[in-house]
Order: sequence, then structure tokens, then C-alpha cells
Amino acid sequence: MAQAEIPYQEAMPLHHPHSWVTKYWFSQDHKVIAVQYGITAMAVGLIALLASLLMRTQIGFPGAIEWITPDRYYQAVTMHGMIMVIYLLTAFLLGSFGNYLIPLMLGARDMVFPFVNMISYHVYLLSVVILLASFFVPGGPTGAGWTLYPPQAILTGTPGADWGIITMLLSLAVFIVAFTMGGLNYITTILQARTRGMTLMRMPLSVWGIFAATVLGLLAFPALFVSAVMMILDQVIGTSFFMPAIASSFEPSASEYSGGSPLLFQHLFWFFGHPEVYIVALPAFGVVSDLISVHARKNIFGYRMMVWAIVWIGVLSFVVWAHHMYVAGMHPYFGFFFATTTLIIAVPTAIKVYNWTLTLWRANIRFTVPMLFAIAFVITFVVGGLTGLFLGNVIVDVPLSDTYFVVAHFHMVMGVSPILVIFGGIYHWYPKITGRMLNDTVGKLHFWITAVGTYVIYFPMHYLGFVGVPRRYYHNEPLGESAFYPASAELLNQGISIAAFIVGAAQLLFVYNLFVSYWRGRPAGDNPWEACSLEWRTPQTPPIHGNWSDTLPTVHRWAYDYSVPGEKEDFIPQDVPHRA
Amino acid sequence: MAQAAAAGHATIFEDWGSDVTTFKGVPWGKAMMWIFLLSDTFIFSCFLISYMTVRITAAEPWPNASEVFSLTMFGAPVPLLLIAIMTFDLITSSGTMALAVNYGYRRDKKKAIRFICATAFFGAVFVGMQAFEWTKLISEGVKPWGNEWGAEQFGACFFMITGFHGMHVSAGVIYLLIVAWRLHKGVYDKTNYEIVEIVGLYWHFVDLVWVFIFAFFYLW
Amino acid sequence: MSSEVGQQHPLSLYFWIWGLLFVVSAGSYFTDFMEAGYLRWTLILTFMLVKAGYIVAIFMHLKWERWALIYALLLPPGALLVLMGLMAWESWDYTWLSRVVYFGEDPYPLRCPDAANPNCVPMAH
Amino acid sequence: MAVAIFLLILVVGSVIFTFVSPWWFTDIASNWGGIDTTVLITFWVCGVVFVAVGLFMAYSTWKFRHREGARADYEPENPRLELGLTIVTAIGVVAMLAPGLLVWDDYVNPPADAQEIEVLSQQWRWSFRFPGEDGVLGTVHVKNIRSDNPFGMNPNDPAGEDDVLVAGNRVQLPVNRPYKVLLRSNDVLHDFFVPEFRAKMDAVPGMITYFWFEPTKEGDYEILCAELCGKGHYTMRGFVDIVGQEDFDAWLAAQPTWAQMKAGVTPKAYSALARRGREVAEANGCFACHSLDGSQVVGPTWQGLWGAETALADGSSITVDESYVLESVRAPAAKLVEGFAPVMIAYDAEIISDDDLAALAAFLREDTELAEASTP
Ligand code: HEA
Ligand code: HEA
Ligand code: HEC
Ligand code: CUA
Ligand SMILES: [Cu+2]
Repeated sequence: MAQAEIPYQEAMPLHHPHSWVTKYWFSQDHKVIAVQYGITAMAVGLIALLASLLMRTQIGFPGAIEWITPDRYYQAVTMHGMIMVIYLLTAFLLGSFGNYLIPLMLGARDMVFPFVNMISYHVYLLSVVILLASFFVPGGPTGAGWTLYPPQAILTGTPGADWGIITMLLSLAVFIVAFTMGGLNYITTILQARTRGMTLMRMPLSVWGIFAATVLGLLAFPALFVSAVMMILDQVIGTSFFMPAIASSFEPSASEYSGGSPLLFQHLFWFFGHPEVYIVALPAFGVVSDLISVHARKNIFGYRMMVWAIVWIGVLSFVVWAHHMYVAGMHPYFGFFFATTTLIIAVPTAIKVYNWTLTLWRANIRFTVPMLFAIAFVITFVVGGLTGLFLGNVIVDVPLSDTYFVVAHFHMVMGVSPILVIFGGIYHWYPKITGRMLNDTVGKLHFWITAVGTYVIYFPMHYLGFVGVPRRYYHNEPLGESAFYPASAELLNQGISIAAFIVGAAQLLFVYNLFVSYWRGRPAGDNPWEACSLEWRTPQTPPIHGNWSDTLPTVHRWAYDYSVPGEKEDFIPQDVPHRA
Repeated sequence: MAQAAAAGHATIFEDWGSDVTTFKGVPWGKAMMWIFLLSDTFIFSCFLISYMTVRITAAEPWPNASEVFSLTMFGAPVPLLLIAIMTFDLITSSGTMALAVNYGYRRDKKKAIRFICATAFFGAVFVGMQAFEWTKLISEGVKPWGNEWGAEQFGACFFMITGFHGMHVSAGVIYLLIVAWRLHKGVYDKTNYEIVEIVGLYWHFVDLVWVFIFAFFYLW
Repeated sequence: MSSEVGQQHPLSLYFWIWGLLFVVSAGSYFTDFMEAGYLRWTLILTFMLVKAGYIVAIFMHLKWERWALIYALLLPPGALLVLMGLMAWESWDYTWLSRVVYFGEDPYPLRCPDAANPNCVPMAH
Repeated sequence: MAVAIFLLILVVGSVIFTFVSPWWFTDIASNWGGIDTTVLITFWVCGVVFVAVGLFMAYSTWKFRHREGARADYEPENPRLELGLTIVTAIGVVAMLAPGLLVWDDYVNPPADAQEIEVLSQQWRWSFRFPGEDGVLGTVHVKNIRSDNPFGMNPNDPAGEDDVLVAGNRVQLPVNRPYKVLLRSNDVLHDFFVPEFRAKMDAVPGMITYFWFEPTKEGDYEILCAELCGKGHYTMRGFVDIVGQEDFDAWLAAQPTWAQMKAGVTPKAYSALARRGREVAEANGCFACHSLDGSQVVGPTWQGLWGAETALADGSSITVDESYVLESVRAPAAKLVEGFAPVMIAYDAEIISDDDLAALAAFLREDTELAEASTP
């Protein structure tokens, strides 16, 4: 039975492009789509980066730029958070890495439904356009925080409460449609279109991470979709799903609401939101495992445990959502349940951390640029994960919630670590995509500034949180007689801001490197890193449309046969048969 | 392979541990449809859970569905009459769909097309009745933002959930007609007509959702 | 990529299930003429689940799929049950209660959970 | 090499930073020492793990860096080691979680003798309500809220008559008594947070939430709003003054009860134009930020505004007259009042017409004049 299905995969009809437009714009080739996703995501990512620098200007040097009013500040915070999480990280890790790696690593010609895949990118692009349009609608983009909590998200006390929030929600809904189309493709390809010999337990961990994240996405985005629909209805036609009776001195029309439940939105949002943070974490986990293994020239330690850890993290992530709501006024007894499940998640995650570090043990580490990023990922992730345990331990969250401690936690674990993995991954696969290496010196410079800089930005923020500095504060200056804020912390904030400017500027190095190496980079050859996984085994570099020659490769081993004793080479590609 | 379920739980490990395909004998399109339906289940469930939440937390009385949705027949109000007819209509369409799928398996193209069209017809009738129901309710004063009988979430949930379901039905009708047309044109002649089964899965799912809406919205 | 043979089931099977679905739907419909109460709720749920079961198992052929697929489809909704259970608990025991106690809103004196209240019969509808 | 040194510096630096930096919890002023203890337990467990993992990585990256001819070990797995690590981690988790849950149990179960008080939040200010003699807070509802019933008291609930109503961002509480704080919101989510008390909880519109605490140290503590509630979120601050019982009693006695408030509301004799002005102010939400009773909320109070000298942020000062008021509404940023944030939006003629604005100015003038006339 199984064998019967392969011939079709080999002869799978591919849509061959005839013109520039079909080749680079409406392409059905997963590799082109991956690059499209990547470029778009990076472009919006730069906007989010600019927003963060605006915020840091205001926090470090309040009033220095008068243009940054409270309205604009909150709009910057919101767009920064939302773009970074959804339109950069999710889109990049799944849309770009997912598209590029899945067929290549599994020995498939393409995604199972290339046409749907193509549409997926264009719908994503549409969602980005709607997102950017929100900067130009009357009132500007929404300033409700990326969590978009009602009632404030749709009341006039918040910037962008009419057009801004509608475009935001619309854009999210469209994004979800795009994600669903892409995600169905990924899952079907992974489950139904692997090449001969490629069992699930031989898949590289990158694919495992992307797979689990996609499943999470398909099951979690519905909750966001539903809450977006309901909030649009609340805003536009005046239903009251999330809106209780309100006496707003700002907005007399708010009195038309009655009986709704703001907590319902938060539950739905986090039922999506917590899986979402693993949606961006799991692919990063997977990719980093591969990077570490390749560049340490050693098999990944405890592969099976790594896979099970991914699966368990995925499963558990659906029952921890309310750890974001410990002090949100939900049922107080939920704290017991969610604190327990949340800390249980630490166990599989810890296993992953141990296995990364144990892979380094007795390895033969090449400190290439991807490896540098991978190592920096592990340590920042440990810091961020451990501070997550503070927050997960319900009572400890009480003083820390909604302070800069939380900001520090999630930037360490999400704002820095997956970003580091994205960088590492780009340095690693750029030679495959373009046939040329990225410049090493520029890469190292970029790495050191980014890694040291981000640690300097975020580590001290934890301590602002201990002091009690709340997040989402336009400034912390004394108002009248009040001064909860020690003057010394002002200095700290300035330091953080300066570090942020430097790191932000250093990203230009990376962009420069991406461009210049495309034409000037050293030719890479077929397998510059001497890696085992299938993507390095295509007959051409960069791979042609269809990836493989007439027959698909046959897989004989896992993706981590590095430094096998008794072998001459220190790596054995997956499609090399065992010696008889 | 169709008898596989009977082959026992050991097949789970074999299937998940094998190469090439995990779901044995499941074509790509069908696998994709199943996974989509799983995702869609989450959408509808989130809608229904939201409905449950606002209904339980509502401090205003919840309108009595069987009164609101009654039709007057022969001078006496009959509760839920239209809804009952809609329910039977949808079940009928599910039946014709099941037959279409079966004829698809048998590669009996003509009959398959005929039953697909019948299904689409019943689907369209359903949408029509729903339009009638909506008009009637709106004219009686049930609006998404309020009604005369109590909690305003009643109307909001009703229009949102049945509307979303109605959109699924409408999309399904279009999908069915496209499939019928393409079958007729011979686009699928080289395959096993699994497209009929795929569109069937979608259609049955739409019926399935109605089962829950009927129970929780109209009866509860 | 496709199965060589489709599934073969006698047509009579479909007619049977079709008929049963009609009968069960009629059953659900008639619960509407009953008094509200546990019996009615149980019947509504039972008929609902029976109907859903037939549709998924027979019409959607899940019964004849391999366990690998069946479990992949039936386990994930467990997450929804957790969400549903917790939301029901919180809405009833906490949100609604606080509205009644502090805002003095109580449209259903019968739902009043305070046993000392003479008008109060807990949980009866 | 560089990597190993980087990791080493990072670990050592983080530890040093933790111990020498001046930034840590403020001195605690409530009974929630248990929270601090749990934080410390968590801190130590996590700190040890961080140092161990960091040093292990530093060592590995130094020791196993690529050398000519070197080769890595081949070790796919080591079940014993993995199991051992899992168990150690599980022990660490239990060590943190168990005390945490115990304290949480305490946190969500207020003692029976805790005194109920209510914190009412709205954009962007705090008010408070004490139950009065009978010890029972009357029921409330947002739909009762009017300008003469800012707390939304239920007019038919006798339990509410003696409730003491405190507006204006500042409240006093006697030391060493447990309080169950009921949180209410009129509009959006807010969060009552006093860093020195450690406790916090969101106020959710449409329901009542709570937490409890017992102040243990006298002093003035700042309330911060810790849940984004719109553009004025960061201005939503207030004070809790923890005082001795006598001081508190005296202070409380000076606050109006609901009954007194109802009785005391003698409508001022505004002209028709000024009454219209007041409606304009209400309709446009001016009272979200400006009070008539002298309390300073987000914006300066309007009590006695007319004819007063206002100090401006640029150091100059100006007498409040018609043209200044017009400018303040049309272009608030032009002349900023000293000590206030520039959060007021510009209301152009589409929002408030010229006529309405004139009425508003008349209201401001008469409000001050009538107040001056009534005080001898
Ligand atoms: C990639 C994203 C990502 C990841 C992976 C995580 C991982 C974790 N997060 Fe985080 N989190 C966010 C992104 C992420 N988070 C975001 C974006 C927010 C804020 C949203 C907002 O409000 O705007 C947030 C907020 C947040 C909160 C809410 C705080 C609040 O608002 O009050 C909580 C509370 O429980 C929490 C907990 C955790 C935990 C326990 C983990 C765990 O998974 C971590 C597990 C990892 C480790 C534990 C480290 C490795 C383990 C070892 C080295 C072994 C040693 C361990 C022991 C001995 C126990 N997170
Ligand atoms: C992936 C997620 C991500 C990333 C990368 C960042 C990056 C940064 N963040 Fe962000 N942040 C969030 C997610 C993220 N943030 C979220 C979810 C919130 C909450 C919003 C809310 O409260 O609603 C938040 C909030 C937030 C705050 C709190 C604001 C407040 O509460 O008032 C601050 C304050 O300093 C801040 C600062 C920064 C800085 C200085 C950077 C960086 O500039 C750090 C240095 C730069 C890098 C590490 C490089 C990043 C690389 C890219 C962005 C790729 C760009 C593309 C190319 C290079 C081609 N962020
Ligand atoms: C978002 C909060 C906010 C709202 C709403 C608001 N104001 Fe203000 N207002 C302020 C602040 C803050 C200041 C002080 C800083 C400044 O001058 O802009 C101020 C200052 C003023 C002043 C000058 C007061 C003085 O002491 O000199 C006037 C007059 C005024 N506002 C009128 C209005 C009117 C009329 C409205 C409603 C139509 C209104 N405000 C709505 C926040 C607000
Ligand atoms: Cu109130 Cu923030
Ligand atoms: Cu989380």
C-alpha cells in the first residue's frame, strides 16, 4: 500500500512557470513561497523594530521627542507586540522555514497542494496590507496593547478604538485564513508525502518542531478568530459579547452595552495566546537542535526524548492558558490548576535544554556563525524559561504580573531567543537558498552586538519588575507628589534604551549582509556545513523546481549520524545505506 | 484497507511508525479535509462555548427559545416548527450526500452527480428557510443588539452562530455544484472520484454542527 | 496516492441510518414539549450525541478508518472539553454569582443559590 | 574560546548584578511576607539551575571546541541520565510549587473577620467605599450612575445609606486589620496594585473581583494601575495612607455617607446657558479628567478655576479667562498646566461647536462665582 503511493509523488504534476510573474510572484514552488514569506515578514519586522526604538526613546528619555504622545506610544507598543509575534515570528518560522524545509527535509517534490500554498502567501500579504493600512485610517492603529482586551479596545479612551481596532481584527482574521491554508498543507505533506524510508522518527527535529507548531496553530487560531469576530460585532453593530453595562464618562454611547463578559475574551484570547507562544517556540526548538547537532559534529542527544518533549509541550500548552490571568479576576480557584499544569510544562522543556547542552558535551564544536546564534539561544532561553517559572508559580506572579518582569520574561524567551534562531537559521540555510555563503566577519559582528546587546537590554528589566515598575506606562515620572520610582532606575532605563539603539542599528549589518552576499558571497558548494539531512542532498544548489531528479531519495537512517565511530567521514547523509 | 479499524489498536503504532504515509489509504485531499474539519470544529466549539458563557453569566432572563421560534399553525402556536422542518431538510440532504458518496465509490458517475445535485438543492432550501426565519425574527424585534424578551446576547449569539453556520451551508452548496459540474466535465475521470467523498465529509460536517446548534440553541 | 478501491457498503445501511436519524431528530424535537428539568436536559444531550455519533461514524465513514486517523481526530477536542468545563464553572459559580450578590441582579429567584432565601430552590429552572 | 568567556561573564555578571544592584523589592508593608518567601524559594531554585546550566555550557564550549583531528563522541541517548535529570527537575518544580500553592490558598480565602471595602476604578481615577455602621456594602449598579450618584448606589437598598463614599484618589486605612478589597470598575479593566503590599487584582467591569491584605506598617503608599486602561493608564495613580486607628476614625468621620451626599446635593443656581455648558461637559467626558470638588484627577480640578492664576509648564503663569479656556479646549497642548501630562485631546469645532464651548465657559465661570458667593 505504502509503496503504491510513491510513484504519484514522483510524478506529481508541477506547475511550471513561464514568465517572471509566475516565477517570482505567483509561484507555486515552495522554495519561492518561503522566500516571499521571509522577505515580507522581515520587512514588517523592521517596522516593529522601529516602533520598539520609539518606545525606548520615550521610556529612556521621556519627552525628548514631543511627537511621541501617549496615543502614539500606545499605538507603538501595540503594533510592536502584534507585528513581532504574529506577522514576524509566526510568519517567518512557519511560513518561511516551514515552507522551505518541509518538502526538502522530507524528500518531497513540493507541498501536496502547491496552488493552495501560493494562495496562502498572497492572503498573508493581504493581511499585512490591511495591517499597514491601519496606520493610515482615521485615528490611527489601535493602541489597546497586543492583547486587545475589551472593553477598552473599543472605547474611545484608547487610541484607534474605531478604525484601528477593526482593521487590526480584520487583518488577524485574514492572517488566520492564510495560516490555515498553509498549515493544512504542512500537516498533510508531513503526514502523507514523505519519501521512502522517512518515518516520523527519522525526521529532523526542525520538521518536528514545525509540525507540532502547525498543529497547535490549527487548533488555537480558531479561538482568536472567534474572538475577533465577536469583537468586531461588538464594535460595529453594538452586540454585547464582551461588553457589560458601562458608565463611561468618555463615551455616552457605551451605555448601550449590557451583560457581556470581558473575562470571556481573555479566556479565548489566551486559549489561543498560550499555544501561540509555543507556536513560535517549537519551530525554534527544532531548528536550533539541528543547528547545534550539525555544528557540534555530534548527534543530537536523546532524539526520542526530544520528540516526545515537543509533543508533550504541545499537548500541555492547551491547558495552561489561564496563567496569563492569575490576577485578571478570574475564578480564584483556577490558580491551583493552572499553576500546576504550567510548572509541569517546565519538565519537558527542561529535557530539551538538557539535551542541547548534553549535545555539546564531548562534541567537536565548530564556532560558525549559526552555532554562535544557537548557543546564545540556549542561554537566553534558559533565563527566559526560568523567569517563566516565577510567573507560572501563581502566587509569585501576583507582585510581578504586569510589571517589567513580565516584559523581561517574554523578550528573553520570545523576543530574543527565537529571533536568534531565525538569524542562525538564515546563516545556516542561506547557502542552500542562494548558493552563496553569507559574509562571516559581518556575521560575527552582527552576532556579538545582538547577543550581548539584547542581554544587556533585558536582564536588568527583571529588576525593574521587582521594584514594581508597571509595563505599558508612557512614563514613570512623578505625577504631583507621587514617586514610586527610584531615581536610580531612571538611569537604568537610559542605559537600556542606549543598548536598544545600538542593537537596532546593528540589524542593518545583517540586512547589508543579506543583500551583498547574494551577489558577492563566496560560492557555497553543495553541502558547506557537511550536514546529514536531506535538504543538502538535492542534485542542484539551489534546488530546482521539483527538488529531486526523477526518483525521490530513499532514506536509510536518522538525520544525526555525525562522528559515527569507525567511519572515515564525520557525517553520513540520511540517504546513504547502512553497510551490509 | 477499509476494514482496518477492525484490525485493532496495534495498527496505530504501525501506521504512525511507518514511512511515506501515516494515514494509510487516505488520499491527500481527504486527509487535508479531515484536518480542516478538525480546525473548524474548534471554531464552532469556541462559538458555542462563548454562547454558553454569556448565557450562564447573563443576569437578565434568557428568552424562551421555543416561544420565540414558534410558528402559528391553524391559529395555535406550534413551537419550533420551522426549525424542525429545517432539521429534517438537512438530514435529508445528509442522506442524499451519503448516497452520492456511495455511488462515487462505485464509480457510478451519473448517479453520483444526481445525488450531489439533490444535496445542493436541499442545502439551498435550508438557506432559504433560514433567510425566512431571520426576516421573521427581525421583524418581531429580535436584533443582535437587543430584544424585548431579555438578555440581549440571545439575539447576538443567535445571529452570529446560525449566520456562521448558514455561511458554511451556502459555501457547501457552491462547492457541491462545482464538484458536480467538474465531475460531469470528466475532470476527475482518472481518479477514484474521491472528490465526492471529500465534499461529502464537508457536507456531513455542516449537518453535524447543526445537530449541536439545534440542541443547544433551540431546545435548551 | 489514492486508494485503488473505494469503500463498499450496501445501500441499505445508509437508508437505515437515514431513518434512524429521522427518528432521533423527532425524539429531540419532542423534548421541547416536556417540562424543563434534568430528564429533559439528559434527553436533549443523549439524542444529540446519538445523532452526532451516527453522522460521524457512518456517514463520514470514520468507523471504517484506521485507528491512527480516528484517534488523531477524536483526541484533540479534549482540549475543548477542558475549556468548556472551566468556563461553565467560572460563569456560574463566580461571574454570575458576583452579579447577583453585588449588583442585586437576579432575574431567576429560583436560581438563587442562597438556601436561606425562602424563594430559593437551588438549581431548579 | 570567546564563547566560553562570554558565557562565563554572563553567568557571573548576572549573579553579581543581582546582589549589588540597588533594584529589588521595596520594603514590604503588609502581611504577604509569604509571597516574598515563595519568590525567594523560586529565586534560589531557578538561580541554581541557571548557574549550573550556564557554567556547564561555558565549560563544554571551552573544552570541546573544534581542534584538528578531534572527533565527537557518538552517544544517541542515555536513558538513565535522562531519567535522573527528569526526576531532579520534577523535585525542583515541586519545591517551588508546593509553597506557592499554600500561599495562594491563603490569598484567595480571606479570613472571616476581614473588613470589606470597595475600590471603584474608572478612567483614570480611584474612588473608595466603606460599608459604614452596619458593616454591609449596599448594592450598586452602573446603570444608576448619574452626576449626583457617581458611585451608582442602588437608591432602594437601605444597606447603602450609611456607606461612606470617598472620591479623589486617596484613601486611609488603619494599620493591622485585614481587609477584603472588592474591586469594581465602571468602564474598562483596571488593576489595583500597591507594590509595598505585593497584592494586586484586576477590576473587571460587569462583575466584582477581590483580594485581601492586612497593612502592617504606617506610611503613604502609592497605588498604581497595573492593567492597560487606555491612554491615561500611566496617570492612574493614587495613595493609600496607612494610619493609626484614631487618625483613621477621625478621617472617616469627615467623609460623606451616601445619605448625606443625597441630602447635601443642593443644585447650584446656574443660568440656562451654564446648565447647557454642564451638559456639554458631561456629554464630552470632561469629568473623566476634571473634577468639580477640588480633587485632582488626571487633569486640574475645575473648582475655583475661573479667574485663578494657573502655573504653566514653561514656568509662566496665566489668569484663567474666556480666551484661555477656549484655547485649552481647542488646543490643549499650546499652554500646558504645570504638573500635568499632555493627555487631553484637542476638541475641534466638529466635536464641540463654538456655541457649546461658550456655554461651557459660562458654566465654568458660574461654577466658581456661585461657590465664592456661597462661602462667606
Ligand atoms: C516563545 C514564547 C514563550 C515561551 C516559550 C514561554 C514559556 C513560558 N512562560 Fe511565558 N510568556 C510569553 C512567551 C513565552 N513564554 C509571552 C509573550 C508572555 C506575555 C504576554 C503578555 O502579557 O503580553 C508570557 C507571559 C507569561 C506568564 C504570564 C505573566 C503575567 O502576565 O503575569 C506566565 C505565567 O505563568 C508565563 C510562564 C511561562 C512558563 C512557565 C514557560 C515555560 O514554558 C518555560 C519553560 C522553560 C524552562 C523552565 C527553562 C529550562 C529548564 C531548565 C533549565 C530546567 C530547570 C528547571 C527546574 C529545576 C524547574 N509566561
Ligand atoms: C518577537 C517578539 C519581540 C521582539 C523581537 C521584540 C523586540 C524588542 N522589544 Fe518588545 N515586545 C514584544 C515582543 C517583542 N519585542 C511584545 C509581545 C510586547 C508587548 C506589547 C504589549 O504590551 O502589548 C513588547 C513590548 C515591549 C516593551 C514594553 C513596552 C511597555 O510595556 O510599555 C518594550 C520596552 O522596552 C520593548 C522593547 C523592545 C526592544 C528594545 C526590542 C528590540 O528592538 C530588541 C533588539 C533587536 C533585536 C533583538 C533584533 C530583532 C530583529 C528583528 C525585529 C527582525 C527584523 C528584520 C531584519 C533584521 C531583516 N518591547
Ligand atoms: C484625557 C483627560 C482629559 C479630558 C477628557 C479633558 N481634559 Fe482638560 N485637561 C486635561 C489635562 C491633563 C490638563 C492639564 C494639561 C493641559 O493644560 O493640557 C487639562 C487642562 C484643561 C484646562 C486648563 C485648566 C487649567 O487649570 O488651566 C481646561 C479649561 C480644560 N482642560 C477643559 C477641558 C474640557 C472642556 C474638556 C471636555 C470637553 C476636557 N478638558 C477634557 C485632561 C483632560
Ligand atoms: Cu486604570 Cu490602567
Ligand atoms: Cu503562556
